[in-house]
Amino acid sequence: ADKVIKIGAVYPLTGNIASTGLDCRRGVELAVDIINGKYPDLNLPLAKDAGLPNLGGAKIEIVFADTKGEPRNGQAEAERLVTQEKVVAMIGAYQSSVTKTASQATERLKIPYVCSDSSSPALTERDLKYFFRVSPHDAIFVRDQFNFLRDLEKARNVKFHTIAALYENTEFGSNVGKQILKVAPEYGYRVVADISYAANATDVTSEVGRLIKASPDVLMHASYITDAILFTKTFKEMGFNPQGITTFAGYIEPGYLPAVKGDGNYFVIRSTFALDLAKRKPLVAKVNELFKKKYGIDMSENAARSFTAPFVLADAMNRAKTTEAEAVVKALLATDIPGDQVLYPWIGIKFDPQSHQNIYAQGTLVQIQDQNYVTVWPFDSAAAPVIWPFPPWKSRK
Amino acid sequence: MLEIKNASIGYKGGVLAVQGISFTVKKGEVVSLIGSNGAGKSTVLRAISGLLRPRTGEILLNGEPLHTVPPYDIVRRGVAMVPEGRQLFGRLSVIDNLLMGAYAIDSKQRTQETLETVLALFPRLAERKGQRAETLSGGEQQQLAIGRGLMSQPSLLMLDEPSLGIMPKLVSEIFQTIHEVSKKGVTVLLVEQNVFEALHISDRAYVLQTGRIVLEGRGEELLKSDLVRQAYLGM
Amino acid sequence: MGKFTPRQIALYVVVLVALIAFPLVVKGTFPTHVMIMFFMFAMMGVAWNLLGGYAAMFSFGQAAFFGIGAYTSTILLMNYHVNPWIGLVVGGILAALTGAAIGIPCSNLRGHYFAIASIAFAEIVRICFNNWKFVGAAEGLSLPLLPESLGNFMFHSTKVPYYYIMLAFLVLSIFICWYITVNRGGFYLRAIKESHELAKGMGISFVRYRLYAIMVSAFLTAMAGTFYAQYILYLDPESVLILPISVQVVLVAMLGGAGTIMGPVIGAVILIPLSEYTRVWLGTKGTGVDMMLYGVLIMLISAYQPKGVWGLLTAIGKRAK
Amino acid sequence: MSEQLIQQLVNGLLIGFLYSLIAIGLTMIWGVMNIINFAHGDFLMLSMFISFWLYTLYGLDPIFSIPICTGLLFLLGLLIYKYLVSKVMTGPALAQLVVTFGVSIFIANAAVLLWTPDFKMIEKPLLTGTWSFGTIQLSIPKAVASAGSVLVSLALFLFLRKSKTGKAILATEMNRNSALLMGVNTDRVNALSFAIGSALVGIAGAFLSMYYYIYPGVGGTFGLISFCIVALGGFGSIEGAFIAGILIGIVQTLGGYFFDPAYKYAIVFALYLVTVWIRPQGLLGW
Amino acid sequence: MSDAACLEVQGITKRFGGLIANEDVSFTVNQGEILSIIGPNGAGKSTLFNCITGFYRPNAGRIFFRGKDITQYSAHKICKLGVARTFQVVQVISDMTVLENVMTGTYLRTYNRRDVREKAEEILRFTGLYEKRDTLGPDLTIADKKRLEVSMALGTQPTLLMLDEAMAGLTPVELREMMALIRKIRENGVTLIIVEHVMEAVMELSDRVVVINSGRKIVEGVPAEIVRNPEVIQAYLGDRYHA
Ligand SMILES: Nc1ncnc2c1ncn2[C@@H]1O[C@H](COP(=O)(O)OP(=O)(O)OP(=O)(O)O)[C@@H](O)[C@H]1O
Ligand SMILES: Nc1ncnc2c1ncn2[C@@H]1O[C@H](COP(=O)(O)OP(=O)(O)OP(=O)(O)O)[C@@H](O)[C@H]1O
Ligand SMILES: [Mg+2]
Ligand SMILES: [Mg+2]
Repeated sequence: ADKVIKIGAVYPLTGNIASTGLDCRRGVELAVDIINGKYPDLNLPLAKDAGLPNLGGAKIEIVFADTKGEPRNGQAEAERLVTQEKVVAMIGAYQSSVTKTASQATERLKIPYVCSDSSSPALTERDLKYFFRVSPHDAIFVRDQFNFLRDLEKARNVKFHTIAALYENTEFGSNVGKQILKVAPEYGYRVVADISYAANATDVTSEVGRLIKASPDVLMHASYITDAILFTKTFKEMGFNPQGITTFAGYIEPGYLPAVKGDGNYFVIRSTFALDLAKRKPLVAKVNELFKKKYGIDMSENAARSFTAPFVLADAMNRAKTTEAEAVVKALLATDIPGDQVLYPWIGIKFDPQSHQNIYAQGTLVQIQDQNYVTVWPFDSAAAPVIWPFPPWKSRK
Repeated sequence: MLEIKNASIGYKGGVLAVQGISFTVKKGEVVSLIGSNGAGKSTVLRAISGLLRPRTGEILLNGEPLHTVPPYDIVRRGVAMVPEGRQLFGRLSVIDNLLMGAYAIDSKQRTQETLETVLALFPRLAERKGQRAETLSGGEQQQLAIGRGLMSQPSLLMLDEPSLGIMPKLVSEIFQTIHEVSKKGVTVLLVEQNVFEALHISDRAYVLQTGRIVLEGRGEELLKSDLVRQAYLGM
Repeated sequence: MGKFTPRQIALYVVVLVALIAFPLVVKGTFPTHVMIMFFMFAMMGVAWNLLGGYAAMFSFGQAAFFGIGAYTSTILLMNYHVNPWIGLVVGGILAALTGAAIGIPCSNLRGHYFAIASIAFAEIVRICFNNWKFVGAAEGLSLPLLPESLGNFMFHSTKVPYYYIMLAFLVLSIFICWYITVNRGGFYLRAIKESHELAKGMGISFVRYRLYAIMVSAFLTAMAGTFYAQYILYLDPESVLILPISVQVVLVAMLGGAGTIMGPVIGAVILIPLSEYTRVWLGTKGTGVDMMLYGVLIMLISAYQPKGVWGLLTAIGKRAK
Repeated sequence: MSEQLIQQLVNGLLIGFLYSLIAIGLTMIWGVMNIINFAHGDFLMLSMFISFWLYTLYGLDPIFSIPICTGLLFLLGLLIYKYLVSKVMTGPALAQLVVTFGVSIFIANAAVLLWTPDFKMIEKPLLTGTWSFGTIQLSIPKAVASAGSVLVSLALFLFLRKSKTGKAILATEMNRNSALLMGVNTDRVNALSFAIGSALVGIAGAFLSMYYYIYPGVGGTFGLISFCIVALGGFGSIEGAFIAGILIGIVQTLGGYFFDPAYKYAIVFALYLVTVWIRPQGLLGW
Repeated sequence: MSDAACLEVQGITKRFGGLIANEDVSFTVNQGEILSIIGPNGAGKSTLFNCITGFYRPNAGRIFFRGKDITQYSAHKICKLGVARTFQVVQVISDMTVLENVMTGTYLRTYNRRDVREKAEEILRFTGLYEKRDTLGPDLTIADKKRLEVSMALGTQPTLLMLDEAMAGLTPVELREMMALIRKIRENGVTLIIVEHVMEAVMELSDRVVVINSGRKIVEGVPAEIVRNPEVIQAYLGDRYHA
C-alpha cells in the first residue's frame, strides 16, 4: 500500500459560521486531490506527480475536525488529531482565535502548522517556532486599501480628505479598525467617524445615521456577511453616499451577492483572489474548472485561500524527504514558491525567518461591477477600471 | 339524581383517600357530607366534578356515567362546584370572575339575569365589582367563589366548606342562601365543618371517616346521634 | 437528607477512587480533556444548582461569573505578575461582588424575571468586555507561558495535573454545596423558593440569603473560569462570556436533576462526553446532526423525565430495595 | 442635525414596532402558560424560510404568504404543544424552561441540514423602496410591517379582553383547575394559546422576510431581545410588550446614535435591569 | 407607655389606592394576654396584621413592640425581634417534611444543626405533631397544616404570636385541640393576637377583643361585653348569633 501522510485540519464545520468552514474545506479537499493525483497541465507544486515523489509517492490524507468555532475546541481537536490520529502537520481554523489556541497546542506538541486562512496580525507576532502563515494579514490588507486610495488620487487627480472607519467589534473587525486608525494619519487622511458595532445587530440605522452626519469622503468597512447585507440595505434606504466605500471580508463572502443582488454594485473589497485573475493567470481558470466539476459552484475566496496550505506543507515535506517536524520546519523556512505557482497575484511564497509570515503575500482589490467581482487594483493587473466615485443610490435603477 | 357506586378514589402516587363508598343524592335534596379533616370529603367532590378519576366504581348523574366525562363537560351537564380554598382567578376583576362562572352558558341574557341575582345576594361583591379578586379580603373571596358557582345555573351545586372564613353574620346568611337555592329546585351537595348549621338545612347527610361512610341519616336525626354529637359537635 | 447510608458512602468512595485512577489507566490527551471538561461543567452545574435548584433563581448568566474569574486571574498575571492561585481567589471574590451587585436589583425578581435579568446582565458584561481595551477587547488575551509547575498553575507537557486540579475543585464544590444545603442556608433557600412571604414571616431576609447563594455560586463558577484560562491559555469574550456557556451549565444541572447534590454531576457526565464525542464523530460531516440529537435528548428528558436522570436513578434505586 | 434626530426617531420607531410584533407572540405563550419559549427566535426563522421558499418556488410575494406562514406556524405550535409542552405543563418549572431549548437547538440545526447555513434574501418583493418626506426616509416594507404590528397587537388585545375564549385563556393561566370547573377545556385553551403565539411570530417572520436576510441563525438576536421586551413589558401583558418593544427600539437607535453603537444592546439590557429593579413586575405586569 | 405593653399600635392608616383598609387604628396588647381582633369580612384585620408584621408599610401611624418603634422595620427583622405570625391561607414548605419545616423556623435563633433538630422535635412534641414529623408538609390535613404553621412560628421563639384565622375550617374536636394548644402557648409566656371568625374560640380564649369595621376600630373590651354590643351584633354577629 502507498504510504500516507496525515495532516490535520480544524475548521468550524458546524455552528454559526459553518458555511465558511465548509467553504474552506472544499478548497483543502481539491488541493489534496491535485497533490495526490497527476495533473500535468497544472503549474502547481507537486501537481504533476502522484503524491510526494521524494517520499516514495506518499499520499496526503486530511483528517478534518470540527471546532464549532470555539477556541477550546481548537485546542482539544489539535491535540486529539496529533496524539490520537497521529497527524504530522496541521492546517486551518479560519477564525483567528481558534487558530491561536490550536497552534499553541501544536507548538507544545512540536508539530508544524501552516495557516492560510486567518488574518489576525497577532498570529505571526508570537514568535512561534512551528507556526507559518501563507496569506496576508489585516495590517497588510489595510495598507492595501490606503495605497489604493493614494493611487486613485494620483491617477484621477482628486484628493480625499476624510475617511470613516466602520467595523464590527469582534476580534477581526476591531483589529482592522485599529489598523485603520493607525495608518490613516500616515496617509494624511482625517478620521471623521470611528464606529464599532455588534456584528449580530438587528438594525444599523443609528450607525448609518452617524455616518451620514460625519459625511466622510471614503468609508472603510470591516464586516462579516450578516452585517454587510444589513448595511448595504441601510445605506440604500437612508441614502448614504460617500465618494466610495472600501470593505473587508463580508462583502466577498459567497452569500453576499446572491442576497443583495444589484445593491452590491460598486463596493470595493480587499481580496486575495478573484476569478477574473484567470485573464492573467490561466492557472486560476484551470483550478476553478476542477473546483466547479467537483462541487458545482465557482471557487470562493475562502476556498481559494485554504487551498494553498496543503501545497506549502507538501512541498516542504517533499523537499525535506521526511515528515519529521524539525526537518519540515527547516524546509518550510526555505520555502520559495514562485508567483506563477500560486492562485493569487502574489510575488510568491517565502516566509520571514523570524515571524514566519509570508513576505510575498499581498492583497488585491476587487470591485463589484454588474454583480461580478472584478479586480481593479493594483491598477497594472486590473481587469477593469474602478468606477469612482460611486453613483448615488437615487440615480441607480 | 347523583349516584356514587362503590367508588375508590386516590391521588397520583398516593394511597386511596376514599375507599369503596356509595351514596346517592336525590333531586331537590340538600345532602351534607361531614367528617373530620382528611376524611376524604373534598376528594369525593373533586371526583364528581371530574378533577379526579375514581380508580374503581362509578359515578352516575341521572343514570348516565359521569366519571368518563371530561371535567369541562361536567359543568355543561349542570354540575357546579365551589372548591375548597376559593380558587379564584386572581387577576381578573370580580365581575369577570363571575362571568367566567357562566362560561358554559351560551345565552347572554340568562347570564345577565343570573349576574343580577348573585350581586343582589352578595352586595359586597357589587361594591367591589372592578377590584382584582386577589386583593379581596378572605371572606369577600369566599363570597365571590360561591357567587361564581351559582353563575352556571347548576342543577347540582357542590359546595366545599362555604362558611370557611366567613363572619358569623354572613354564615347564617349563606346557609339561608343555600336553603333558598335548593328550594328553587337546585340539588345541593354540601361539605361543611360547621356541622350544626349544615345538618340543620340538610335533608340527609353522610358521615365520612378515613375514606369510608360510617353513618347516614336525615339531617335532624344525625344532629341527635351520639357519634355526631361527640365527634363533630364536641358535646 | 444530609445522612448517608453506608452503601451510599461506599459508592461515592468507589467512584472517587476510580476517578483518581482514571489517568493512570486511560492514557491519551483527548479522553483526559473530555474528563476535564466534564469536571469543569459539573462544577459549574453544582454551583448553579445552589441558585437554580435550591433557591429557584434560574440563572442564565453564569458565563459572566465564569468570564470574570478567567479574566481577573489572567489580567493579574499578565499585568501585575500575580500568581494565578492568588488570581483565582481574587477572581472569585470579584465575581462574588459582581454577583452581589447584580443580586441586589434582582433580589425581588421571581422565576422568569430573574432568568431574563440574568441573561441581560451577562450580555452587558460580554458587551463591555468585548469593547474594553484594558482586557484585550475582542482580541482576547494570550496568557504568558510560565514554567510548568503546580505553583504556576500551568503545565505544558501533560494534562494530568489539570485533571487532578479540576477533580479537586469539583469535590470541593460538591462539599461546599452539600454543607450549605444541609445547614441553615439550605433550609432558608428552600423556604424562599416556596414563598417569599412565608420566608419573611419566618424571619428570613430573603434578600440576604439570595445574595449569599449568588455569591457562593459566582465564586465557584469564577474558580472554574480561572481554571479554564490556565488550561486553554487564551481567552476572549466569545469563548468565556457567551450565552451558550450559561445554557450549557443550566442543561447540565437540569438534565441531571436540579435541586439534588449529585444531579449536575450526572448531567455533566452524560452531556459533556456526548457533545465532545458527537462533535468528533459527526461534526466533520458539517451537517449539525450531532446538535439535532442533542436537542432531541434535551426535549425527551425534560418532557418525559422532568426530574432529571438523577430522579430516574433514585427511583430505580428505590425499586431495587 | 435635528433632521438626523427625527430620522433616528423614525428608525427607532420602525424597529420598535417590529420588535413588538415579534414579542407579542412570545408574551402570549409566556403569560398564558408561564413558559418561556426559547425557540421563539427559531420560529421566526422558520417563518422567514417558509416565506422565502414560497417566493422562490412559487413566486408568491411575502405579503401574500402572511396567511400561509401564520397557518403553518399555528400548526407547528399545536404539534409542539401537544407532544412536548403539554407534558411539562404540570412538571417542575425548570423542565418547562428547558424543554423549549431542546426545540430551539433542534430547529436551528435542522434548518442548517435542510437549507444549508447560507444567506438568502427575497429578491424583488412587491413592497420595497422608501418614501421620502423632505430629508426623512421611510422604508416602505418597514412602515407596512409597523402598521401590521399595531393591528395585530390591537386585535390580540381585544381578543383576550373581550372575547369569551380570550377570557378563558386568561382564566386558564391564573387557575387551571378552576377554569376546568367553569367548563373551560384547558388543554385545548393551552394548545390554542401556544399555537396563536406561534402564529403571531409567523406573521412577524413574513413581514421581516420582505427586507431582511434569511439564514438559520437569524432568530438569535431577535429572540434574545424579545425576551427582554416581554419581561420589560410584564409577562403576559400585550400592551406591555407593545410599549416595551417600541421603547427598546427607540432606546437602541438613539443610544447607538448618540452614545456608541458598540454598546447599544448593553444600553437596552441595562434599561431592562433598571426597570425591573424599580418595578419587579415589569412596566405593565402584575 | 406601660411596662406591661407588649405591642402598642398608634393611629395606623393603610390605603390601597383610593380604598382605605385601615383608618387610625390604635390599641395596646399587654404582656401575656390573648387579644382577639374581630370584624366583618374585609374590615381590614389581615391588613392590620400585615402592617404590624412589616409586610405592609402603613401610610400613617406608629407601631411599638416592647417599647421599640418598629414601624419602618422589614418583616424578617420584626420576626427576629420576636413577632411570629401565621397566614390566613396556610403556607408550608412543600418539599420539606414536618420536622424540616419546623427546623427552618428554629434556625432563626439556633445555629448548630443538632440543636436545631432537638429544639424542633421538642416543639413538635409540644404541638402534638411529633408522630407525623416525617410526613411531607402538603400531605397533612388542614388541621395538621395549621398546627404545623403554628409550630413553625413557634420555632422562631416569639414573644408575640399572631394567628390569622388559625381555627377556620376545623371540626369542633379539632377546634378544641387548637384552643388547648393556644392556651398552652400562652402559659409558656407568649403573648398572642388572634384574628378569628370562630366566635366560640374568641369567646373562650380572649382576654380582650378589638372590633374593627370598615377599617376603623369600633369597640374594645372583654368578650362578654363585646357580644352584647349592638353595634357589633348589627355589623358582625348578626341576630341569629344568640340562638
Ligand atoms: N392533592 C393531593 N395529593 C395527595 N393527597 C391528597 C391531596 N389532597 C388530599 N390528599 C389526601 O387525601 C386525603 C383526603 O383529603 P380530603 O382533602 O379529601 O379531605 P377532607 O375530608 O376534604 O378534609 P378537609 O376538611 O381538610 O378539607 C387526605 O389524607 C389528604 O392527605
Ligand atoms: N393589596 C390590596 N389591594 C387593594 N385592596 C386590598 C388589598 N389587600 C386588601 N384589600 C382590601 O382591603 C380590605 C381589607 O382587607 P383585609 O384582608 O384586611 O380584610 P380582613 O379583615 O382580613 O377580612 P377577612 O375576614 O375576610 O379576611 C378589603 O376590602 C380588601 O378588598
Ligand atoms: Mg376538604
Ligand atoms: Mg383576613
